[in-house]
Amino acid sequence: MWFSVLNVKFCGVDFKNPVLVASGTFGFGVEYDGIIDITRLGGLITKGLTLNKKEGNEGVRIHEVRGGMLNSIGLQNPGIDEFIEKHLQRMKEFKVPIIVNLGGSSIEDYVKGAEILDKTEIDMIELNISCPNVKEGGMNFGIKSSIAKEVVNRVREVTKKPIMVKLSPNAEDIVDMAVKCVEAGADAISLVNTFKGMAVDIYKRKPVFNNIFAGYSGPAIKPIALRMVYEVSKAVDVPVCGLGGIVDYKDAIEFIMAGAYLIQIGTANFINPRASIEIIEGIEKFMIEQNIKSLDEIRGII
Amino acid sequence: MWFSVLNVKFCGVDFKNPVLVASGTFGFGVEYDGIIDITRLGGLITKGLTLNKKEGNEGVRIHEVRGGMLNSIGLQNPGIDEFIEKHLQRMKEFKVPIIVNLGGSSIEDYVKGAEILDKTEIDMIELNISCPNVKEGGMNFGIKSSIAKEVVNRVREVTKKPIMVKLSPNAEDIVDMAVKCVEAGADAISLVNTFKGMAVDIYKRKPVFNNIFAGYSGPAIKPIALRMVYEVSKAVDVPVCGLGGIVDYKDAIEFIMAGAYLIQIGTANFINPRASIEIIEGIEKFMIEQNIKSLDEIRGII
Amino acid sequence: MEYKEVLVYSNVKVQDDIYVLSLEIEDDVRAGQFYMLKAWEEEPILARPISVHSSENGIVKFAYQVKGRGTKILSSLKAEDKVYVLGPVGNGLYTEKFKGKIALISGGIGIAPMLQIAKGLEGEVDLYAGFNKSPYLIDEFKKYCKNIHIASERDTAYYRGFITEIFNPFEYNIVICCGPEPMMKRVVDMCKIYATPVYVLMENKMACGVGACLGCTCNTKEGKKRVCVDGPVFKGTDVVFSA
Amino acid sequence: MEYKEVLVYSNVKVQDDIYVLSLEIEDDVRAGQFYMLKAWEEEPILARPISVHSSENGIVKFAYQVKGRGTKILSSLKAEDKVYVLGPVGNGLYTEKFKGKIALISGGIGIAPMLQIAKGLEGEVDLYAGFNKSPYLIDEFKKYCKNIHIASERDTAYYRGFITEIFNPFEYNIVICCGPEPMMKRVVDMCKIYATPVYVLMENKMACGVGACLGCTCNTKEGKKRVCVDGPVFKGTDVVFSA
Ligand SMILES: Cc1cc2nc3c(=O)[nH]c(=O)nc-3n(C[C@H](O)[C@H](O)[C@H](O)COP(=O)(O)OP(=O)(O)OC[C@H]3O[C@@H](n4cnc5c(N)ncnc54)[C@H](O)[C@@H]3O)c2cc1C
Ligand SMILES: Cc1cc2nc3c(=O)[nH]c(=O)nc-3n(C[C@H](O)[C@H](O)[C@H](O)COP(=O)(O)OP(=O)(O)OC[C@H]3O[C@@H](n4cnc5c(N)ncnc54)[C@H](O)[C@@H]3O)c2cc1C
Ligand SMILES: Cc1cc2nc3c(=O)[nH]c(=O)nc-3n(C[C@H](O)[C@H](O)[C@H](O)COP(=O)(O)O)c2cc1C
Ligand SMILES: Cc1cc2nc3c(=O)[nH]c(=O)nc-3n(C[C@H](O)[C@H](O)[C@H](O)COP(=O)(O)O)c2cc1C
Ligand code: FES
Ligand code: FES
Repeated sequence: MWFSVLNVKFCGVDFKNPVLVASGTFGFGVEYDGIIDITRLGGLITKGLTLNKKEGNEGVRIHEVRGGMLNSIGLQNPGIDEFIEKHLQRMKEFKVPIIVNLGGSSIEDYVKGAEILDKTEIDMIELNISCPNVKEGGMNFGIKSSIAKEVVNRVREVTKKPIMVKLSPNAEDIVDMAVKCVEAGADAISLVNTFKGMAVDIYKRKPVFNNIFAGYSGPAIKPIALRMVYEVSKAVDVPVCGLGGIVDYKDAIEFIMAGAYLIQIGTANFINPRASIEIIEGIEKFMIEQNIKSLDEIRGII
Repeated sequence: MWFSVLNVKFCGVDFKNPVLVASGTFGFGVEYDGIIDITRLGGLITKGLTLNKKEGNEGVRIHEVRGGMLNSIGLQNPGIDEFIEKHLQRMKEFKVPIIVNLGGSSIEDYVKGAEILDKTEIDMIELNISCPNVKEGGMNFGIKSSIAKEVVNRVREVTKKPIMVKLSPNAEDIVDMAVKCVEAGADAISLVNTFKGMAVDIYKRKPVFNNIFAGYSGPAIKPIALRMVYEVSKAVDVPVCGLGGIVDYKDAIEFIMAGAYLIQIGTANFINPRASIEIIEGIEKFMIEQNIKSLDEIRGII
Repeated sequence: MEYKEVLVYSNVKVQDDIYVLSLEIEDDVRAGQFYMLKAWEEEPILARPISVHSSENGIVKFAYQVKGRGTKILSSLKAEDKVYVLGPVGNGLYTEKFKGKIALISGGIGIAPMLQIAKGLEGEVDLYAGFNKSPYLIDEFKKYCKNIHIASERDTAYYRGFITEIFNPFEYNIVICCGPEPMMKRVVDMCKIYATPVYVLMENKMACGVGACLGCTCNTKEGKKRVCVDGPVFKGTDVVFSA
Repeated sequence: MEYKEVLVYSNVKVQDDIYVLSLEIEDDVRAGQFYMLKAWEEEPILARPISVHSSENGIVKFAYQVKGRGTKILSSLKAEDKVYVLGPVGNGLYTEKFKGKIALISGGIGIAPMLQIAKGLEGEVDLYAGFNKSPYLIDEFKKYCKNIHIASERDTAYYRGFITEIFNPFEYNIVICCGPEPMMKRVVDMCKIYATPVYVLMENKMACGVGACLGCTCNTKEGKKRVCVDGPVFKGTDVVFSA
């Protein structure tokens, strides 16, 4: 029988398999403790953290649609200090790499946040550049590459932790965005974050969300996310972490064949809490059936 | 009882209701003759036409995914002359406004096509700027506003027919794109065309489509399409025609409340051949129930 | 809390759009807790939170109203069908701690969690149940409640109006309320006047049901709380109602 | 061609993953035509093209193999269930025009349309049916065929190998073939040698089923043709096979 291995070395960190859970869909891990065996996961990514505690948005926060959901959580989080104090140690107990998703509404926020995280035992920073930039009138840092580049540059200066920049699919030019982030010092790229979408309550004659727009995720976005992962993988020479609508192992293999070293499971955790575990098992089974010894054989094969 | 009216005046053309069928999903109308009563539709939009006949793409042309489908038809069409000779008269017999969807792989193609169409009895041209631009290495005309602007400008010079420019959701900046097209002389904007997506055949270890990428449509794209229609409606002062994932009357009302004067039914024709008729009936019923006398009362209400 | 596949024991229509679904679940359940139920594969994508109506002998019962896509599928379930369940979720009520005269106040399908609550209470329990049309699920309460008051906006056999019009918080040591938000707010306001302790069962759309997504929060005096795991039971005076 | 909702008369499993679905449809059907069937609301979004297996007394039968999401749902249908049908679609065969010795050659579930074809033919009909494992749907053909030849790659009760190995086009006036593309190509090539007229039933993924989407085209000597309305029956010598 063939022996297949799932492990991936990514930015110097050892992942025992390529399946991580996406920011904002898995809390700080502990929420799913007992429901699935978290120690089997490739890695954990925290809910998006900001320098200071945030209460998040008012009004409707989630709205289900065909094939996906819209969310407008508004980065509710306890702030980096409270995270380090109250949650990090518990997370480390799962004995898998811990990646902190870092957000901010100004460049200074990002820099100060990264400075603090640099001194902790986390394995990597995932820089979430889809946050509204208060100075630029609320437009995301992730839309224009020039602005994204500056954030990455500045964060790069203050930390030695590997930086994975998480791209927004709403970027004007996703490939250029990835290239610029790498130029600015990103060690890896992850994509995609949620798509800017909206929904209307036709009886109230109002947008469903107080902020009008919300982030669209779930199986419905997969074909577009996969295309972006493919394009970016071809364009940069740092490793890429792919996500967006992955719900089963077949989706995961598609992303890996499109070039992803790691993948993240987001909305699928809500659809099926065991999704991440079933995806790990499914990839393994697929590799054995197809006589694939290592992910290196199929990664980026197309 | 209240009396509700569905008619819409759009670029000087009278539509008895706002429900049109989208380009490429309804052939030249005659294909659906006998299956539904085409004379009840708001209007017909032809399959995308080019100056010269096109055979379209090889290999897989359609691929179904969760909530939608990918297509890579490649603009197969008989060319404008044959359309006028063989199909236009038959289309006119349905007694509804006829809009020709015009594509091209060079600016000259568009201009010559529009010149010919200008002399026919069609009601409007829908300029499809999502075609690959052979001179620019295959990148769509619809990505960069500067290039789109030039096409619209040049077509404007050769025709007095109302021009509705159909935007690609892959545009770098959809609002800027709309604004530039209006500056260049567009009488109306329609959006969205298909999203650039892809799929991988994990057993063959190859992309499903020969061209790697394909156009994503269907209910899955609705939240993003709706957001774009909303943004564009707020930004331009020409009327907007909205589409993208509309499958029922509720979707249609969402687009109208987001600002659309007309809407188009695309992939839903495949999901349910009666979709367009049921949407007309559903809008009417909704208006009566909600005491809405005219679409003017709810259009762009949010 | 556990995620598993269980079997339908029965699914009974009790009135128009009201059903009682019995599932083969062996869990230890507290009154006021709920499960995330999913009895479909692809659409809708999310599970639906439904309160425990009663739990006994390896059967957990759920009383639900058909509202949209998810509950419609639930209503079509038959014995032996499979359902994915995640639960029991939520803080629930430690009913054994409550003594004295207790009022349970429900609006519409808000009566669902009240049965398991009534069963666990030791004091003297009165039920106040308000309905739009005809009442439902009342019979079972006769075993556990001293008095049952029913109001209906349309069924003339009962008090015609809102249930809050025939309820006096002054008579009770504890009030527990579940129903539409405006009604819960009204009950909380009434209880404040007499300083009667009041608990409310909050509702919100949910994605994860485990406290991870932060989609289901409600406003409280101590900031945002997750209805799924910090609730669904809150002290009425802690909640900042939006309406 | 019409779009309508019809009722399931019966749905019978004939072997492993092979079923025969009978629907209450009163249409005039030509052999070789098919219907777009949809027995679900949301997912998958598209209908599935399935050939007419036979049509008689207001019942149209479909023989199908469970492959994926759509056919799996079809296999769960019960009498009285509703199915959306669009059809009959396609050119079909004017079987009444065919005379002489006729060979029907099928591979796997390609046997499905052959029954209605056999029923309409007046000449002497021989069936050559190839299967992966055990044969299915053969019995009904005994009424309409003179000789029945069966090949199987795995069932040793039959000729072991490909059906094309035991078929000789020289013996026939007309050949009609339905099966995987490589097999149809092989049959067409064999027929060319003896200039035996051959018809093939082509397959492709379909979205509209009415000729509007251009998703289902195949290559022919006269350019791209739509399998749904220009086919599914083509002259074998006109088709440009991709394999
Ligand atoms: C903790 C908790 C316990 C509940 N217990 C019960 C119960 O015991 N019995 C019962 O009948 N219902 C209960 N509900 C409400 C139930 O979850 C919703 O009615 C159900 O999710 C609607 O799903 P649907 O697919 O049928 O409707 P959808 O098609 O999703 O929506 C129909 C309507 O219901 C609204 N809705 C959707 N989800 C929710 C939600 N989670 N809460 C409130 N409104 C929603 C939608 O906005 C829409 O207006 C409970 C909800 C919560 C949060
Ligand atoms: C004109 C025509 C007549 C047909 N008649 C019959 C019949 O009588 N009996 C029968 O069993 N099948 C028939 N088929 C094939 C049948 O349509 C497919 O097997 C079916 O659509 C698969 O759907 P699914 O949802 O079960 O599988 P999916 O999950 O959609 O796919 C399963 C596999 O089948 C492939 N597939 C999907 N759709 C098609 C298609 N239209 N053609 C070929 N492969 C496809 C997919 O690529 C995939 O590999 C016919 C096809 C055509 C075009
Ligand atoms: C409820 C919710 C909360 C999210 N919060 C964050 C976040 O805090 N930071 C972030 O970078 N992405 C966040 N995301 C985006 C996901 O991490 C992921 O990029 C996106 O959902 C697409 O993947 P999916 O389709 O697999 O869910 C959130 C998504 C959801 C659904
Ligand atoms: C099979 C197919 C063919 C299409 N052909 C064209 C075309 O020729 N020209 C064009 O402008 N849009 C074309 N489109 C795009 C549709 O008109 C529409 O913009 C898109 O599908 C989004 O709408 P929907 O989600 O309602 O389908 C095509 C779409 C499909 C599915
Ligand atoms: S439903 Fe996710 S936090 Fe409550
Ligand atoms: S399926 Fe649409 S043209 Fe054949």
